[in-house]
Amino acid sequence: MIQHFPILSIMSLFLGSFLIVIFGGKNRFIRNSLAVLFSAIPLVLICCLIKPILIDGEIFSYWMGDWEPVSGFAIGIGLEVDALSLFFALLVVLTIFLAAVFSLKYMSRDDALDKYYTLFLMLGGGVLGLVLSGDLFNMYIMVEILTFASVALTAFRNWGKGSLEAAFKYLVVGSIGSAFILTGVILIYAQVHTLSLAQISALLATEGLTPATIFGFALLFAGYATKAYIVPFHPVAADAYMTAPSSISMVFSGMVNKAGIYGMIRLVYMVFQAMSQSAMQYIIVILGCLTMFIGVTMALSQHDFKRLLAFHSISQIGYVLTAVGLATALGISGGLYHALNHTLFKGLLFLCAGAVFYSVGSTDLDKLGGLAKKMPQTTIIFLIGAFSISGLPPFNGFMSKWMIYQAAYEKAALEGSFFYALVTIVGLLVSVLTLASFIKVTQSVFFGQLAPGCEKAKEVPFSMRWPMWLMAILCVLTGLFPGFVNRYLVVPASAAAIDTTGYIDAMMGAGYGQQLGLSPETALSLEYELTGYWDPIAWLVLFVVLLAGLMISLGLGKASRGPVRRPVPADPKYDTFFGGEASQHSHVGGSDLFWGLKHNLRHYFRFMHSMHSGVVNDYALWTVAGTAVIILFMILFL
Amino acid sequence: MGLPFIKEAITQLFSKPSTEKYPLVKKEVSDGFRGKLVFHPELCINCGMCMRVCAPQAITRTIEKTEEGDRITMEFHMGSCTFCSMCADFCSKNSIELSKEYSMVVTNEDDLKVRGSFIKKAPPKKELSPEQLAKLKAAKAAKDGKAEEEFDSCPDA
Amino acid sequence: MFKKIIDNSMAKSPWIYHINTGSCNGCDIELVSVITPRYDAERMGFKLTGTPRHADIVVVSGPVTSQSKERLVRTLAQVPEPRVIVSLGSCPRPCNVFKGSYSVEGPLDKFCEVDVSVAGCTPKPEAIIDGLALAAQILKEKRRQK
Amino acid sequence: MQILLDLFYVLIFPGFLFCAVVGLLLAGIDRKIVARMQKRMGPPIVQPFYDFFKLLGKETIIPHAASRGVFIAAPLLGLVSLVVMALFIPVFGFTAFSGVADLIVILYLLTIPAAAIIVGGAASGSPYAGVGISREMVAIVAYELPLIIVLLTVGKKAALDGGITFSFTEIQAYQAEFGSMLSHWSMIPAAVAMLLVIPSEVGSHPFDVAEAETEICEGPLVEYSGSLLGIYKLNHAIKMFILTALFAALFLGGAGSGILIVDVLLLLLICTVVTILSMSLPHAISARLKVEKMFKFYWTLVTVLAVISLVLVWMGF
Repeated sequence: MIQHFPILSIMSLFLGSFLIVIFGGKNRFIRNSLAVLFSAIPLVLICCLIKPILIDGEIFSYWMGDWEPVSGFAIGIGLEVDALSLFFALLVVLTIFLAAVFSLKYMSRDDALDKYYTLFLMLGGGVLGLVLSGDLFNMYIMVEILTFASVALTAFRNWGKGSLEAAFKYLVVGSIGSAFILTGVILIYAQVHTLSLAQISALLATEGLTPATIFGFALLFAGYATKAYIVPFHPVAADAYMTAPSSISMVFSGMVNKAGIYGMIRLVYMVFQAMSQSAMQYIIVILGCLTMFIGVTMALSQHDFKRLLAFHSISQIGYVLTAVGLATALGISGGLYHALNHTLFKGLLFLCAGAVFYSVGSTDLDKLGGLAKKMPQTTIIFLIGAFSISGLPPFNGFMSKWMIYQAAYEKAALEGSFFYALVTIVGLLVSVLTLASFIKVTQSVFFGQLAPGCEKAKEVPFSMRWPMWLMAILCVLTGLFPGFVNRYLVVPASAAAIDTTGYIDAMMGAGYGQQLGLSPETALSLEYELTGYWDPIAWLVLFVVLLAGLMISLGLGKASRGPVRRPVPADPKYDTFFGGEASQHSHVGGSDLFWGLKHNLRHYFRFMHSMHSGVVNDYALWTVAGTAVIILFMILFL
Repeated sequence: MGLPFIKEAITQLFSKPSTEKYPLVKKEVSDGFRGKLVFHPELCINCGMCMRVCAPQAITRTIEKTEEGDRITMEFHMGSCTFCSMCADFCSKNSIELSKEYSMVVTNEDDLKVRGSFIKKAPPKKELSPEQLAKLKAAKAAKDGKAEEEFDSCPDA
Repeated sequence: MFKKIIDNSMAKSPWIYHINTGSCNGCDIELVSVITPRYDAERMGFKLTGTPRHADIVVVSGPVTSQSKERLVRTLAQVPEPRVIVSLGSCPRPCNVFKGSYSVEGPLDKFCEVDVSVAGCTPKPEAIIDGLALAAQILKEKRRQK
Repeated sequence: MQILLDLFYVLIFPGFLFCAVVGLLLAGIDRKIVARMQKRMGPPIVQPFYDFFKLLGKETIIPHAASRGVFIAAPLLGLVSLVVMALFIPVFGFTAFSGVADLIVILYLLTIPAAAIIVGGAASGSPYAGVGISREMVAIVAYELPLIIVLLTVGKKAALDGGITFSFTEIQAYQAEFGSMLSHWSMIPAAVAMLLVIPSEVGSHPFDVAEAETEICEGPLVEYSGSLLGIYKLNHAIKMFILTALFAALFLGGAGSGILIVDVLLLLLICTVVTILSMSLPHAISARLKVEKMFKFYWTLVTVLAVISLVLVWMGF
């Protein structure tokens, strides 16, 4: 029975989407319960798979309609669930479920919600199908489903400014990416006459890469990079994330770009086994660093909450990509850990943006302010998310980023390559810039003076808060128990990512690889230790003890210390100091938090602004040009 | 980026500071300093010149009638003074001088007031005989009717 | 004992906030000269702060003009207790030469309780130091009585 | 017993009490030395203690516009993270919680006090604080780049087998064996860069763009009063100690004498010297930098110094 769980979970999402089309149009209750039910089923099913796959290390293979390989040739469509797939599948189902619950209230003011949930579940099904699939063409189909569902969802609030435009850009660039993937699939199929990932991998490993397969590989790589929004392909992401409803932005950044990352990891590690070549490592790390840096610097100059988060999303994906590109055990573990964390904290932050939008009706940073008093819980949740993404200890971002830094710097030492030392520096710097950028958001949304439009803001209802709280708690827990997360989630997944032989054997029958002359060695050993490893629990206990001690000592010293006064209304004593001026006449204002930075790097920022022109022709051009560069690089150096 | 002051800073570190140890070592002020006012009531002739030239109107005079004569109190409000020294310059009897005391720090504003009083003896009164008195009264009564305003305007007469 | 330490520290680290309510700048310049190397009020713990929230001693200079009255009241209200208000120079309390002007709202006593007044036009820095030292003692007394 | 010992570590030595006293003393020495360099007499060395205790006795006002919880929690958060950092920075051979010290943890922990100032300032709802935190932000970005490079340089240099290390224990072991980092000529530019980073990280004078009291009314601290302000001042003082001790651990470490008291005294001596060199001297001789000038200074001169060291270390010198 458990063998059928992967396909059942995919089917339940698609089935739910069809059922909502049929029954959900009229009755609100039926629609909502169908949506929650059919997004909860995959969550349960996938969680059942944790034990056999992540803990016991099995690999599930499933042939649709029992079309098993005939004389060593895969002719059917296969699902293959190894730890890597399951790792991403877990992120997907968790995101879908929480987003569905959040949507219930969040989307309640929109109409045509049956279409929303239809598309939403279809998007989820597409991503889940992609990560569980063991078939190159099936992956392409799922990519198409998720792309078009995403396009439609981006344009869902078509009354909003720019949403149709964003959807159009997404459509164009997404289609170009899909076309690249399709072309890549065709080229590969023409060379090896099979679509099963396992068999392609085995055949390519024995026959070696030809220019044609490299070309196909480069196209596939670029196509999935488009889906992951790494740098030359990223500008559409910002528009799409900004204009889509927040629950959808969360899904985009929590799982849609993870799907792209999954595709890239699967391709470079497993199918083409190209990671042992340093040229491949260089291009992935360079792309990753560019993504990281450009993402975060663009985020610094944004004035919209969600657009800013979108650029951060791009930047964090850069971290994941860089880590994956390092091709060390620590690197890939760090990358996967960061992917997990990114799903949690970025989903959380997008939900916070959604909550703010729900209460105030705007996500413009210049129009928001002082919401901490109106929405205290959202503020705390947002702060947890912001600390996590900035990598402050003991939150989860710290752990994964640390693994990435150490991986990069160790790689540098190992290869004696100064390039990777620079990568470490860029990583650390981007982390600081992330912190800076989030301080800006915190300051302009939640603290500061209460903005004119925000007086009537209220805390969001409980059904919106608890998905946020759940993710916030998960953020803290994954930061506090990195050993646990590593042992049960990240290490099995990274082991699976590099265990090509096991994957091939599970799909094609044991010993298939050896028959073709493939040695059963794994490329990397997963033994690593963190230098100067620290224990977050001890640290947290210390922190709490200290804080409690301080509070007590402050309380005891009350007799000798001045009283802490609560504000009395209408007493000028508790007014803000404006140099003695009445607040309405004050001319003081810190409008641009990064003026000093932008002034010094004005040439860079001017160039970046001209690059992000908002013209879809330009974006299509960057996409094609980026792909051309990738193809050229791979053909020259691979 | 030149840092011209490093040498200066290091030299100063090992030399004596130029700070005056003020509250411990009292300090003399230079000549011509105009500090707290000193009033010598025994020299004053109550001409009122000082009050006329005082721009901040810091000088007030109160006159009380007493047995021996008018008791005149000059009050110099140091809190309101601009220390222009005009009063001292105009005082024909040198009854006002500005001392070198500069520290005028009080908690109560009244402590800043410099007062001095003296008695201006009334001129000895002529003893008039009853006839003379009656004459004066008659003259006054005759005048009353026509020159009331005049009388008002010339109280000294 | 702890209380005593705090009481004693009160007198040893008075921070000054300076408000100019229409002064001619004479007193302001002399106040600044108090922190120059020659007089160096920092040796007694005096420090100029930038905001009334940090201040212990508020130094007011200048007659209270009608423009500055509102600002003065608002700023004075924002100083945390215990606080001492020093009137610097001849202007704030009896308004000096500006007495009776249509645009002068003084004296300062109308708006707050003035603890120390330093006379002089302008006071010598030594006098200001004396005044501030007295203010620091008053600060300590105020803290003790509380 | 272990709990008592841990409590002793946390609260007395090398935790809260020790670093508070030493930090305030260093702040006093700094003020005194600056005054002497400017030909002034200067406050007594215990002046920061007076300031701190006085602030405890003042009324604490929380303005209307402030969000109360964060306004109160921010300075405490900064203080706690500083104390935690003090536990991790080794005193020659001795660390309170050995094996947990780590360069990256330190790097992140160092941003928390700055972030606490920013968050507290933001929570106070004042526009001056808005200007202040924007400057603080640029300052963080400015000094963080050279700091990262310096730490990575030390991490590379101290690794014994051609690898890397982020661990303080190994850095101390390396220095005990091969002499302090400062005795290797390739590390000197990094040490100079670190010396230049310290004042900015502490928020000491020429780089205190965020708290410019003459321009923007103390910036983020504008609305703080009483004991909360006192905690910020304490944070500032502890930060001085932490950073100078960090410098000592990174560049002047070693086995020490083995006797804890002597080691501590030696550390205090080093801290004092570093304070005078890196904080008092620039304070005395220069005026406050403009924020964009500061950014330029750190991203060009200081970064270049740090990178020179990094390259030299990578080339094997």
